[in-house]
Amino acid sequence: MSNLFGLVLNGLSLGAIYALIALGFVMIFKATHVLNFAHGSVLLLGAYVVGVTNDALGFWPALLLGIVVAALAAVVIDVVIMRRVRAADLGTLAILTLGVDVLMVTELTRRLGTATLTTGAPWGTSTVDVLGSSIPLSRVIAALVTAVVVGVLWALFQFTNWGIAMRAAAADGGTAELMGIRLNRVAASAWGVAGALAAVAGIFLTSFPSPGISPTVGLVALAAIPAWVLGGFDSFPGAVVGGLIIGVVTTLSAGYQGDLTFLGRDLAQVTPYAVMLLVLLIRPSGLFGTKEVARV
Amino acid sequence: MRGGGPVAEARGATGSSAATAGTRDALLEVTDLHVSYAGSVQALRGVSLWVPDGGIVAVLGNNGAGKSTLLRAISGTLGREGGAIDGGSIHVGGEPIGRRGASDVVRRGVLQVPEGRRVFAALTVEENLRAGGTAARDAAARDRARGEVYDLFPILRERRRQRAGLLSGGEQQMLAIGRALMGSPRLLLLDEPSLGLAPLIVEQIGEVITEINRQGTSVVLVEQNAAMALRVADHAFVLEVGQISLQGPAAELARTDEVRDRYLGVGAEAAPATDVPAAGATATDVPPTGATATGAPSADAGAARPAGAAVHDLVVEGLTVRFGGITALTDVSFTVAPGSLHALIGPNGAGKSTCLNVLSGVYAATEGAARYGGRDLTRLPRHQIAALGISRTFQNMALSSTETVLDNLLVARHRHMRTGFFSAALRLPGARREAAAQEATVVRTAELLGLGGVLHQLVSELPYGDRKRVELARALCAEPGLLLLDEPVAGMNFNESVAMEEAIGTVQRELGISIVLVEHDMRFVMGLADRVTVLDFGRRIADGTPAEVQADPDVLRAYLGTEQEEER
Amino acid sequence: MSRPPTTRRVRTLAIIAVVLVALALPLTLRAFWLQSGLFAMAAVISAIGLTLLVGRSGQLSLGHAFFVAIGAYGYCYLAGDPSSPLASGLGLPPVLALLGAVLAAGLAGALFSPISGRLRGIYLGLASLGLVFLGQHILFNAVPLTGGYNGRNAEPFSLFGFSFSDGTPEGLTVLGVQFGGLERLWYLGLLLVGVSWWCARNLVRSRPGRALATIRDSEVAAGVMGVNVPRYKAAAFIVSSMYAALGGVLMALVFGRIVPESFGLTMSVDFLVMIVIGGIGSVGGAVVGAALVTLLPLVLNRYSDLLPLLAQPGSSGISAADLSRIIYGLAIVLILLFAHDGLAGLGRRLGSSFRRNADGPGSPDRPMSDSPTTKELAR
Amino acid sequence: MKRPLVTSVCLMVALAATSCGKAEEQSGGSAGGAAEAVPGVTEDTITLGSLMDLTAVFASNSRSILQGTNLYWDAVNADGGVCDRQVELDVQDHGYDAQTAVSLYQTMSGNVLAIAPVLGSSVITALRPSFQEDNMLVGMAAWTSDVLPDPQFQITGTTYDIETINAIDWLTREHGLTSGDSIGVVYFEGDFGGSSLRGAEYAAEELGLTVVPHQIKPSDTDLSAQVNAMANDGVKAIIVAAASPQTASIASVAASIGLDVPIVGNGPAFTPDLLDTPAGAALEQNFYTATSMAPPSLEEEGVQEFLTAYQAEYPDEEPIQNGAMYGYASSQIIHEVLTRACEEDALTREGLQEALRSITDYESGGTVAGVLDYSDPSVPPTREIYISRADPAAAGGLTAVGDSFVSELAEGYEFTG
Repeated sequence: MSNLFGLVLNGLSLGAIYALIALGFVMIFKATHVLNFAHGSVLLLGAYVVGVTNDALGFWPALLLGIVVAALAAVVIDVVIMRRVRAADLGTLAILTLGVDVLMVTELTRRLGTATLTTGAPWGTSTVDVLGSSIPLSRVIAALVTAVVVGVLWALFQFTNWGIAMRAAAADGGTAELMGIRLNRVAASAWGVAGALAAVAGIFLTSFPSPGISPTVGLVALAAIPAWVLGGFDSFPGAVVGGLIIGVVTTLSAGYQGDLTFLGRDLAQVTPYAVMLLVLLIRPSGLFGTKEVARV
Repeated sequence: MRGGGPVAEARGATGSSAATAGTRDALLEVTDLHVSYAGSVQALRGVSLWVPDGGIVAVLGNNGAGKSTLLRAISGTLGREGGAIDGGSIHVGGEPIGRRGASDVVRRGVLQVPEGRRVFAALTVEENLRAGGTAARDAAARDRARGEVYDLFPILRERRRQRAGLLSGGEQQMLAIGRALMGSPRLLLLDEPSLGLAPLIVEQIGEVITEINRQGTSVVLVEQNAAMALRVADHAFVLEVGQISLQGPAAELARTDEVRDRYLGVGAEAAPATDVPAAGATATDVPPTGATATGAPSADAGAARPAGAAVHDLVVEGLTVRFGGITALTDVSFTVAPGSLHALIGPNGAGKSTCLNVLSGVYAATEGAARYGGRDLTRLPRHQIAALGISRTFQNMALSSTETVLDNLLVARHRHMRTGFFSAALRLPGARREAAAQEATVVRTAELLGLGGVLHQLVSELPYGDRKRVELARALCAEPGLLLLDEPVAGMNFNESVAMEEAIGTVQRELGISIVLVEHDMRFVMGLADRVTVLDFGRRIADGTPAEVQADPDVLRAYLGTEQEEER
Repeated sequence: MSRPPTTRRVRTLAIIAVVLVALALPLTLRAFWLQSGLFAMAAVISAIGLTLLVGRSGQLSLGHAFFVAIGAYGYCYLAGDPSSPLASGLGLPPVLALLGAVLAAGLAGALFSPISGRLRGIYLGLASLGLVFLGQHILFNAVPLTGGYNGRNAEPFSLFGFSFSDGTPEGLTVLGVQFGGLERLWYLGLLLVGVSWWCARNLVRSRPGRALATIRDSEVAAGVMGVNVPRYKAAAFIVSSMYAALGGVLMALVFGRIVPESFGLTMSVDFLVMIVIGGIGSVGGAVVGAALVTLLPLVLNRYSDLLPLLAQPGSSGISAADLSRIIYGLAIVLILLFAHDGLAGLGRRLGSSFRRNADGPGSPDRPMSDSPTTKELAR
Repeated sequence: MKRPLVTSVCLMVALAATSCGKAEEQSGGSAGGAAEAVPGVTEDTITLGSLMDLTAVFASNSRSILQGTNLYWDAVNADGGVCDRQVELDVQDHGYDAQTAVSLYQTMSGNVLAIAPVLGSSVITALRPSFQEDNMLVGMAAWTSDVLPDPQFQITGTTYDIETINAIDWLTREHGLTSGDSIGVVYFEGDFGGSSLRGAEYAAEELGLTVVPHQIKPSDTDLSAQVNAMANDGVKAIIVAAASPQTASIASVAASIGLDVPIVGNGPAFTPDLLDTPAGAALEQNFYTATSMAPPSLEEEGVQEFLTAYQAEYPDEEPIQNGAMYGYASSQIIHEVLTRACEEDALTREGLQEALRSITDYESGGTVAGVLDYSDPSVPPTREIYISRADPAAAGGLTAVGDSFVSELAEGYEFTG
């Protein structure tokens, strides 16, 4: 029983990180209708910057720098590349980001070289005891940070002009434009925020219990795709709930793999996708996604 | 009604060349504007108009006349729809609007209320207003503007915490106007604010516009509802197929038979087609098309006839359609006799297209039935309705623009063909024979509608009028027993629509099929229809012969508004 | 589409020329080029299937690798040696195994159609992504069928004792060039590509092809014209899966051995890259895109060490391998930035500008919004 | 108008002309009589091919292997080379993609004498038929028993299964593991993990232990779920048949939840810079490696030679035990093979195979445990391993625990592959 409880807690905290990544996917999708394959490499970039600068600067300044660099990188991708092809179709946009991803991952992999970089996070390998189950402190912090980020994002959307502009642009870009909302700025800011979220997620993904910054971290961002999809593409609450579900499903299927061998080995790799398919079968636009309306 | 004001001199109906002197104080000046979409479709062809500072100008026109294009050009949002300004200029306050973005235009004080309101449904009323105020100079200006909007629309203050999607249509229109006012505009562009609203509400909107203007904002009012627009405006321009066909002081225009005929739909008998010189004169560069083919159909149509579907009674009984909370159709009944042409008319948003959509299986009926040949159409999937010999056109056209005209027409032969994936992939002899035979049938129908010369062109390369005819031709190629036409002449110029009228008349006579026609152009409808059903707010308000319907007081009220009625 | 007769004749001659050259290539190409060319052919076949699905019926799929895998593994299983201790097979003649594998993929496509019919656009794309992960999981775990992690060997293709994958019967020599496995397989590949291309072109211009195009542009219009939309969407999925599988069979034959690792997300995405770069919906574009995406990395990898200023592998500078990845990424970005409708669109524009130069000023280019896109699907 | 046809005819003629070139090349290649015609061997050079992953998941590992390899051959070449020829390495990057590897091999195979080193199990699997066809000697950067008894493959040291058996045997002796206990095995899917798991299952069977297996992928770097599960199953030791990120995660999670058990990794499971990560303390506490490759700090002549050379060439980097050491040691063996083939005047692919199998008592100077005997292709050349402890003070982050050894259990293991 305590095993189940521990696994669920672990899953929730892992899911909180997925939620951060999925929020970025939602953000970019809502603002620019892009399935961003380069999200993982932006995440990796953020972590990389923290990894190389934390010795010299200390963790917190390095963290800030990493977030800023990742956000800037995302903005640059949008302004320099995506803005030129706003009207292109979904497939073209996705493949463009894939090209960017190839470029970024190649360069970062080369720079990472043979060294194992670490984030130098002050929480180290400490753990916290929650009702008899020990959870890594970094994960607890990740969950708290996610909660704060979600709250701050909500408040931004609710109370600031930027948030209103963002929501208006996402709901109906054409009309928002008529109201003087600068769509390109909204889009760039959405990419920037998504990049910053990715960098934060990157720090937690490369902190304990993960060993450090490796080129494969970018791939983990792809693991957030089922979270994004099952939550619904354009729903912020969906991204959070989807992230948590996928986190729990992943840890449970990893933890109980021994009892589930009849389903094949390494189950945790597929269960997120299986859950995603099931959800889509029952609700074709995800848990919280906007339903598609057939128009004539 | 404002009496004075710098109303521009009433120019002749054809005097729509470049505006020159006398408009120096114009807040908005559009000069010889040419706009095209996709490089080929000319939407505006030399439009010139001006709005005096402090004035209200109405721009009237049918669907597809270029009203929205004009607004897009002014607000700098053409690029979004693939349009571009090919020539001419737009000045606001004496400065040219370049090809800079929409936000630049907004910051110069030109704000647009889009057609169909388009409030941000998921945002609250207050948030909608804030979204409109993003271009305001500072927080103080924003607060002041909000106060003014709430004073103007007290109902919005009451509902400021509600989600905009939950407001009624009229309230949404008010919100949309209020949202634009948040930008403290010098010039407000209103795109069909009366669309789908009840007469009473339309009156209110008219009053609001007057009030806004009184407070110092100039207004461009783009409308199909000529009655309200002409009452509110000082000056009016009539757009027809991308050109200004008429202009003058609003009051004068409202009295001309021409406007009454064309845009109010009354007095059709009094103003025969030949009495409209303006439209005819300006439309010379459009080739007279279908008209040339009208002699031929009898023979060819006869050839196409034998394979056609049987023609049955269409009996619509108690049709009710609800989307979420909105009731689009309420208990509508009518009967279409075999071989007759039945028109379905009503103001914008009356539920005409919804009705057609139910008959073709696009929308599901909430209640009621539509019987055709012993089958209830409301219970059948689309392709089975098609299999009964029911075919339709779409108001906004649903053609495959990257395919050729021929391919678009051949799709209609789908149910008459049997070639499957296997035989098609291998080009088996049967498939080839069938393709050749069907192609021949389609070519005959295309020639019937004067499309013989463009069969191998891509649809996207065709002008608008031709596309409309491709749409009709496709529906005919299906050899229907019942043809549903959704605004077949929307956006066509006078000659084109006359040609279309003849084509439809011929088709119906020669083929003996039933036609249900949804159309705005009253002259067009009255000339063709055997019987007319009038819808308003989703209800049937009249049903009868064209003459009966035209005399019906309810119909007049629905179309012309109460005040107009009293004036008569 | 009918074109002016002169254009058509030029096209016919050009096609004949290309075919002649392709037939003669094994006489001169080295093994690397033959092998790479065969990989490209396999990709071409599968990519044609995907472009039919995405470009013609408007269904976005990221699950193409799954159906390619069914083709590859289906062939290996059906043709495989029944007595093999590791991964057994049915020992069918290779031709039957090929057909069986293609049919099996069609069946899998049909089984997926309840999901594909319900979902649209990006939802369908990412749901089909799930298929890839599920499929790979099965490939890794269904060891008796698939050989698990280590994969299984592909039975050489042969027809009436004439092998296309190895040198039997021995001693086939043309113009002094010994025709071994690769040379022979080249012709099998050409045949399959030719048939695939021809069938795809026919399909596009036929009743089903028109129905699919109408579905892509407006499902409502298609339904109203009498097209049974769900059935045709499913059929498009099935046809595309069968193309994928045929490509998969050829791929297995070229490889000689298939491993589950190949059939992952990367492969699916690569197929999408191919058809997007080529120009969605264009059969010719898919062919060019597939050839480009397959050959570019191979060739860059092979020859980029000829470029100066590169670091030794193992040191930390930019190595040839890095450079080839960078060129690949740049190629994707640049092609799509300057021709968002892909190479087919670019070709069309170049073609029409030639024509325009000949005919005097004509209409400008058609805009993005009119090209068959998945943009609408995203909503 | 007619240009395409004309062009194509011209092209055909050109193709026919060049086909003679190909024909000659083909006949030259297959005849292989004279020493000059042997691929990869010229008057003054011997070319070895190398297929590595320089851009994907195993990029860092590949780089360090090439460091060791380059180090060794540079020294040999400076010393006059082998058989009066300089040894050159033709390195190609397959990016861990089997298809790319197969294509690259097609060009490479005609120009190289042998392939060493090659990395990537799926690559090796995909290329195995080609290796056999070409009679190619393959120096494999892996220690899987799956390739036995193919005679082409040269394994540097013993295989993963033997490593694991020895490690478990050592655990029973040194860490009090007894019958009835559980051991966790965290392994990559594929031949590396599979091989190690087979060894663990054999040892467990023999010693009455229970194996708790957890299969993972190289991209899994957070193993808290698996470690928690193992803690719940009460494992007394953990075997890691995975890469260094997984080791770090396992060690740090285990420490954080108080699972204080020895963790033993196969060769690829460790890199020294793990000791600078937050997992460092936990590793120092409990981590050991079990492999035939010597820890770089080992006081043996060959190892010290390597260490000196490495530190001179790469003063800022730590030698990665599994990578650089392997690259160095395997090159030693290839060197020996080339020397023997040269002595027999058989610098051909067949000659190389024979030369490899003629090695029965090669001593590496400590870089590889034990005395290497390649005469029987169905077993690895040795069954001895070193057990080393994580130690930040030592070069390469490892200190040997005792001498190299082979357990009775391992002696009795039979290879099924």
